[in-house]
Amino acid sequence: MPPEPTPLVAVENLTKHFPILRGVFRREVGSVRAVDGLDFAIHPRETLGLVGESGCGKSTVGRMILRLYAPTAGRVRFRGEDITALQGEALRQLRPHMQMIFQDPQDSLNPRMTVGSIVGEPLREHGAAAGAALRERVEALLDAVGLDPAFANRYPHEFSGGQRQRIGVARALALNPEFVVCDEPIAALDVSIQAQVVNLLKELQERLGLTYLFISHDLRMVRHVADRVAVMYLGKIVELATSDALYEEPLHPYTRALLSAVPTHDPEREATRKRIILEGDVPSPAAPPPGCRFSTRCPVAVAECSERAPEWRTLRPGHQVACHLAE
Amino acid sequence: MTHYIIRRLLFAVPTLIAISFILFALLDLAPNDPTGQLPLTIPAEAREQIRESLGLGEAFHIRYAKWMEQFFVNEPLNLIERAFGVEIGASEERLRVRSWATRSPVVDLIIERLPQTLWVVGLSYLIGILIAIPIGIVSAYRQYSWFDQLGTFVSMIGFSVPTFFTGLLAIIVFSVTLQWLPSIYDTTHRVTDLSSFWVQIKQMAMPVMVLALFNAAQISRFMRAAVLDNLTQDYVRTARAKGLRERIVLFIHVLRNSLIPVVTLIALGIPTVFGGAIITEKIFRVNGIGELLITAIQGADIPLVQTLSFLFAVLIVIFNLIADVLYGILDPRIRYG
Amino acid sequence: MSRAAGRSPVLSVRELCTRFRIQGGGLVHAVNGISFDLHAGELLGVVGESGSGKSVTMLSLLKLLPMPPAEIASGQALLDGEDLLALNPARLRHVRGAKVGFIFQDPMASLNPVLSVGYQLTEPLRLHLGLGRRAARRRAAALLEGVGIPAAESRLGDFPHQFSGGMRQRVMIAMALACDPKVLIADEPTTALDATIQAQILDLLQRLRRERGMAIVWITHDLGVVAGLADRVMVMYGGQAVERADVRSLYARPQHPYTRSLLRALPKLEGGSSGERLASIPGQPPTLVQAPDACSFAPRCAHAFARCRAENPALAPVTEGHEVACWYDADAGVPRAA
Amino acid sequence: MPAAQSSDLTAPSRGLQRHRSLWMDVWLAFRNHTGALVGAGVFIAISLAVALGPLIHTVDPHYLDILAKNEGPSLKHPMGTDNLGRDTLAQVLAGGRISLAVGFTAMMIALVLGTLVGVLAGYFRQIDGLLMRLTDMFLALPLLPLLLVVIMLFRDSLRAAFGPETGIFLLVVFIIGITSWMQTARIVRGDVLALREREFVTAARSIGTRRRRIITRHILPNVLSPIMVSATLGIANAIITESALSFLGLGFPPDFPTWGRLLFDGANFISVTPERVLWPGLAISLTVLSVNYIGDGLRDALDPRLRGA
Amino acid sequence: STTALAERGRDGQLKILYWQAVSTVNPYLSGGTKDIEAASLVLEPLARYDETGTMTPALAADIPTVENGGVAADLMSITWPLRQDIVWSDGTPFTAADVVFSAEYCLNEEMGCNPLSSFTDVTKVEALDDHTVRINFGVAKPFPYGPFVGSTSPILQKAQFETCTGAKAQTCTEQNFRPIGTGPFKVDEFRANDVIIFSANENYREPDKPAFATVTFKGGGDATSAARAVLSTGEFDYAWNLQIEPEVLEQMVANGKGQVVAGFGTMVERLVVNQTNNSPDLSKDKRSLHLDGTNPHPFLSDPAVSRALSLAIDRQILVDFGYGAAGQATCNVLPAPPVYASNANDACMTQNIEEANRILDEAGWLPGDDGVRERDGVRLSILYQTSTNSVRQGTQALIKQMWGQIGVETELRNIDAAVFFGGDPASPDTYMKFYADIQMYTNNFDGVDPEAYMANWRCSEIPGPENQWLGGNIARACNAEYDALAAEMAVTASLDERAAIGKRMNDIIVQNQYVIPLIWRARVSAHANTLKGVRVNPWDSELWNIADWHR
Ligand SMILES: Nc1ncnc2c1ncn2[C@@H]1O[C@H](COP(=O)(O)OP(=O)(O)OP(=O)(O)O)[C@@H](O)[C@H]1O
Ligand SMILES: Nc1ncnc2c1ncn2[C@@H]1O[C@H](COP(=O)(O)OP(=O)(O)OP(=O)(O)O)[C@@H](O)[C@H]1O
Ligand SMILES: [Mg+2]
Ligand SMILES: [Mg+2]
Repeated sequence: MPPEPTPLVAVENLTKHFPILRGVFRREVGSVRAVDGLDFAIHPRETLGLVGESGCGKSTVGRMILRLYAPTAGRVRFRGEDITALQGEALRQLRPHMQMIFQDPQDSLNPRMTVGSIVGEPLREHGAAAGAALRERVEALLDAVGLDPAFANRYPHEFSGGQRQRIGVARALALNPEFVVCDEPIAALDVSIQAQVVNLLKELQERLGLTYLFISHDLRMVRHVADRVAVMYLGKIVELATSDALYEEPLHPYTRALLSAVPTHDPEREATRKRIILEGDVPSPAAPPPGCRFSTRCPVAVAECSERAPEWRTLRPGHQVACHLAE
Repeated sequence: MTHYIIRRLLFAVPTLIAISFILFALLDLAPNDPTGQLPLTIPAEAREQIRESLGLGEAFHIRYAKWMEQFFVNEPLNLIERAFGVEIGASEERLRVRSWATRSPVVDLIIERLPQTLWVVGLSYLIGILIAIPIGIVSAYRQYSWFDQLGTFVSMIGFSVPTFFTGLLAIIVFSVTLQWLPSIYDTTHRVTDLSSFWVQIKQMAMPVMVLALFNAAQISRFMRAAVLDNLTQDYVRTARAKGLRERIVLFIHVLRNSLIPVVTLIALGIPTVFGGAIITEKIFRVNGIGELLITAIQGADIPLVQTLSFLFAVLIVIFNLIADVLYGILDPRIRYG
Repeated sequence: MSRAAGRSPVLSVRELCTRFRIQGGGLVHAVNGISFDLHAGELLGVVGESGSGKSVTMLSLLKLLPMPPAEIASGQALLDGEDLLALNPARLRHVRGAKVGFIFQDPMASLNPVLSVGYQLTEPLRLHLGLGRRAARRRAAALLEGVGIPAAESRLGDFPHQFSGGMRQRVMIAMALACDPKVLIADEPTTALDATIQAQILDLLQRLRRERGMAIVWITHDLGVVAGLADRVMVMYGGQAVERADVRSLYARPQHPYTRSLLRALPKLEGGSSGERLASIPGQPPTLVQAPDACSFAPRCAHAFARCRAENPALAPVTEGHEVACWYDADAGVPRAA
Repeated sequence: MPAAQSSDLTAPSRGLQRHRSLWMDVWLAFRNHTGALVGAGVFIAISLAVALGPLIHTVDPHYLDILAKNEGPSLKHPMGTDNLGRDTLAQVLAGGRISLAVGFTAMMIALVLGTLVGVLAGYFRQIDGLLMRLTDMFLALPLLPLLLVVIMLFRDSLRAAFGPETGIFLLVVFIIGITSWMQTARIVRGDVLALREREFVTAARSIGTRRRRIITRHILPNVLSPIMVSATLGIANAIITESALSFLGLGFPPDFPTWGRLLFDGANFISVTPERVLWPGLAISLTVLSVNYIGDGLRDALDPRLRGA
Repeated sequence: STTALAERGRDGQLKILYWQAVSTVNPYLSGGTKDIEAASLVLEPLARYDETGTMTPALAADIPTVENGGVAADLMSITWPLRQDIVWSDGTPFTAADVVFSAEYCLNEEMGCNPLSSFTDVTKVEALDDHTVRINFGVAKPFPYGPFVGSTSPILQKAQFETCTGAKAQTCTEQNFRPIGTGPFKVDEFRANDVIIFSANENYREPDKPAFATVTFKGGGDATSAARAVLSTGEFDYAWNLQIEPEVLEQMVANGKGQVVAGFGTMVERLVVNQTNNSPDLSKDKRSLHLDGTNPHPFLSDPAVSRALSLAIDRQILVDFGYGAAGQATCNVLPAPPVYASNANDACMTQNIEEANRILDEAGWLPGDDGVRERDGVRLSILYQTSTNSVRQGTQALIKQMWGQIGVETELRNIDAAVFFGGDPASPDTYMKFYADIQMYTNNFDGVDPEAYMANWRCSEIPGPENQWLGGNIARACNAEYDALAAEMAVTASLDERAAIGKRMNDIIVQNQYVIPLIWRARVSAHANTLKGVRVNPWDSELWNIADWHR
């Protein structure tokens, strides 16, 4: 476990509600509570894994930290400085320090720009380099992510998925960020290529001292890359621990269910393994159940669960969970 | 959905008011005057009186308000009276929008023109649709076949040759050379028996075909694109995997989906039916609403132009709405959305 | 293989080749001589990276590919002794849906958005079983109930978009099972779903297989998924089967370098993040524009030698029920004897 | 940043693939579209003929040779003459210049307007409603009466400012342009709405790219394909509309040849001198047809899905 | 058919095609020929002109003259005896009261009566008895046949129109669309700007007429297609006003279905030469205004220039191009009736470029660098306008080329007919404003007497803001001798003397080149070969004798 220096990124009560507009006058009749009051911190040089099912609000968290969405409530601190209210040029000045790698390598690259101009765009936008210097820097970046610098003149569609994702990484690294949000950077990739990208990310982290928020729904991969893992369910973090602690001793029933659903590649173990099959679907974030949000599907729920929201408790050192029943 | 319709209706009102104002104001700017056609010997005071008797000579905003009242209150009342044979209030006193050229109420002129417009333009639209949809389906289903290539070519020709030319050509061939069909439409012809029905068919044949060619050309292109879009969808593969016949796959699974955009497109085109097909009407002397509009324009019959234009605008807005509603009805994703 | 031994397979595919004619006159050799047998009650996992020809193989069986551009160049697919590839369209329709059911990857796109779920479910019932409207609806409701959709009766009139992703996939499954097919082909049925929902679906299919004794082909690119599910696994690469084995044997002693790389690329759940690298497969998958005349994995293979680039290996048994197409003997660490 | 090459990342070897540009790809795809290629050939031939023809066929289209009226095709007058003895070929060439200019300019106006409104409405949510209502309104405005008024109001001032021909040209082009941008705007808006949710736009925002650049660099190039198709349709549409205007007597002055006007004037003489309608009619149809086929080809060529990765 | 079977309605349906559609059947509300002629099937005047221009009684029993005492010796009144046997189509008798009413109807200023000019100087119309009407004038009228002669001012039925006088006249749709008349037909159905269905009037005074039971009077389209419907396809029996290029017409006639008929009246296609300065640089209160002769045209006021312009025109080419048999070259503004036709100006009939050039050279107008003649910095550059019409534009182009041969530069302009001939005082494009150097149109007069027509060129008739631009002296020429002749004509009764004065007036206009006459135009119509009895009439409604038409 890493020591506790001042966190690089810290969020307090981070909340995002997307309004639902209905009726003749498009009045706000409710909201999608995509993210509902999160508190966590990310330390320098660590990787925080964020896992959860589709729609639970992972991307929204990442985007709020990067201020691509304005939070409905709460605050975001970066290097101790409150950036929640930054606007305009001040925000633009902050951009180089925090970057993002996107889920879909096809969709996150402009199909009508050359790789060179895609990677060079942040440099030009921030006046970091121009002309020959820019070209040189772009080539160095491509080289750094393992792409032939001669590819700078090609277009994204001429590359394979893994190569495209490297282009995305190169773009994110162009301005020497300290913090990178990886929003499911491998979800769209084949198993063999996932490995390439994850290896690259790890290598870069070591070499450049990066800090990652690694969003994924693939628990195996998160286990592989993350130092600490936060598990989200329906807009809330239900459990947060170092990855060893979390995977070896999950405290929240949801985490347990998630872990049990992960297939191993050992037929012997699979044959004997007991899966926890959750009933039903994830409720709509527009109308989350009262009390504990997981109560509707929880195999061990008691009456209290659907009445009172569990508080955020630290059960072991560095292992927090939101469950009435967790011991 | 209902909310959506209501919302659209609410938006339609300011849109229409804006349009009515623009139309009224623009046409009011036109340097025309009902007394322009009067003999030069008439003294100026008499001219002024005539202008006043036709509702001019007042301030712009009052005229606009009056026109709106006539359009939205007086004329609908007159129509109701006419339809049900009742009398509501002082119907004689009601101010009516009058044409400068004929001095008769504009609405009467329009109603007189409706039958032939609907017969000829409406029918051609219908025939155009009936031709276009099968052609579109077959073209898409057999993409790049000779049928598709030919269909594409013919529809592009239909789209690219001006109707005044195809119309004239039809007259030269079918009326002058072959003497099969009349070149002039008889608006007073009444269908009473089989032979008069035949006459009606003959006199409609040319204008309807000329217009239908044009309409079919456009709709078949859309239909083809829509079917093509759907043929590559996964659900088509699912349907086939169930062992369904191609016919059913095409006509139940694909057609339903493809018709959604096409039906709305067709609905959007309906105002043009009422608007008439100006050139075709002129060539065959169908003398429908389109012809009424162009005569009014050329004769600078401003009240008639104003009313007709606004009527078209109302129709366009209404059918826009209908197209949206149709979309919702046809597409459950929107119906229950 | 013990379980299937002695019995004749329900589905037997022999030397299937499928190609695509592409613009400009070229050919894509998507499937190159695939053979496999499927026995009743057996689950065959088909694994391989994207583009390896998994879907095309299965779609070819029922001619569900767009033809043109696709063409089935050669091969046989015997279902109960009847060659599916030689059937006329009318006969083929009696097989589709009735004897072979299909589940596709994307549950939203695979359901017709403008037809009610009930209608889509009753379609194969009325067609193949000749049920009346009422009977078909009752049966459809029962089917939905069977795949775990509560209040099934009342949901028949609903449209696909009113269901969640997991429920849609269950509808797809119900539809594929409607006529009690002998063979069910599932083309990545859980890839689009979340972990917990995926677990639900896997559980459901396992149960159905037990109950009905269906033969299932399960396509996936995740070796983990089939490990606990399949009886046998076929690994595909470049339109060819490179390894075919009993599931335990495959995971315990993978023979083909490709299979090994795939397994090594998977991170482990236990053991933690020790900073070690995952093994990735360098290079690109083959473009398939030429018919294979050498081992198509050779350019990416760490063990490749001259023969690999000159001759295309055929599947050959290494142990009982374990076949591999490779010139290199992985266990021994030397090239196989010619 | 240190630029060390990591060992397990293999990059395809250098210079294996020749560098191709996006436009090269478009051209390659376009070249494979037979219809589009033929269309482009015909269109270029027509444009060249219209542009260079008068240099070769030097007869003045306005010259009246009353003694040679209603002549059939001859060496001197390859397409014959009209009832005032004007050379039909010279008129078709002169008319083509105007018709094509009208088509092209009106299309440009419609395109620029449509794209502007579409992009603004699609990108800036606050003004979306307003701009779309405006578009609806323009769609609902009847063209003809508007035309009448605009012509009446502005003909003279334009005539005074630009001369009779340029004045009417501007008017016609302006009117056709201003009444045909709405479809483009709707299509573009739809595409922009979808584009702004695409990840590469979010990526650009996360980099700190300014809004103006996001629009010009990321949004606009990606709506090119529908814009191009609108453009080709727009040219065809404008040429046809101009001919319809001529028919209704609202277009160019009668001694000012355009294809539509020639067709219309020649129509009465169809049985006297059929060449007079044949050639302009053919010119219109061929142009519209070829432009439509070009549009089809461009759409296919610009769509990366169809072009293949 | 034979006249032996003389029975009303025996020939069934007659189909008439007027390519300008009829917008009202009340000629008092419209100046449009189409409307007046459609109305002439129903409404009749007291007397009308036949195809030779001779006045024949219609509802009158006789034509009043000074000789037979019908016209007062002091020329201050005219007394019309009415036929006693006339009934309206609704069966009620026609009486003097109807005539008196019709006069009051038109004289009511609020009504906007179109043929008001026919009633000039009328002070009172009175019924002397049930069948005698006297019209009193405020001045001596040597030609008292203005009111109720010809189809422009027919008699309306008092009973029908009584409630429709003054400003209300405009809105009496039922009456205006379906007037009750005494003519051979009555209106069954009226569709404005489209079609009128007439049927034979059972109460028509001649029991065997009309020969047709119904008339379909269709409107719309254009002249060429109208001619086609009669001459090529035979769908219609009669088509009106076919101003079509002669070769097109010839082709159609070759189909053998019908024939073209032409009648020469007083229509002359002419160039009007602006005598005032119309430069756009001038302010509104100077442009094209006479200002008592202080604002002369920079070069057209030079008679040499306008003479050269006239001489440079080959009128025969214009005829061959646009009119064929329906036109004749002319050098007179008053070409008919024959007694009025002058032959003093026939020199202009042949084109003479050399002479024209010589005249200009002599007058000091010499070719500049670009070949355009100029003198003292004034260039012979002409703005030449007319209404939009393909024959007119052809003529413009031809004349432009002819003038080019004598070093005169021409800019052509054409204006929509509705605007050009419209009376809007605000529009700069009306022919009355004449913001151009030369303009071309046709003018003529109703009936056979030119007095009112010729009076148009008096100095007092020059248009200007003070008379709302309503004068007839469009050329803005002021000639004292002419004014004197006009005054003399107004008090001269003898036809010979009137003819001499008329010729002299014509010569003054032409020789001073206020107007350059081009073509004497005929009314051209076409009818089916099977249609008999058509006598095309340039002096009155073409359909004047429709009661006699038959197959
Ligand atoms: N712009 C938006 N407007 C309205 N609702 C939104 C918006 N973006 C996200 N949401 C909603 O917020 C919730 C969380 O979305 P988010 O994208 O953060 O989920 P996620 O965990 O990243 O899911 P995935 O794994 O599918 O990417 C979802 O219910 C989503 O529908
Ligand atoms: N319509 C087509 N035209 C040309 N080539 C095609 C077509 N469809 C598939 N292919 C090619 O066939 C090969 C096999 O494709 P297939 O869809 O079977 O792969 P897959 O193994 O199912 O991959 P995935 O895991 O991505 O679904 C691929 O190389 C693909 O490019
Ligand atoms: Mg996400
Ligand atoms: Mg697949």
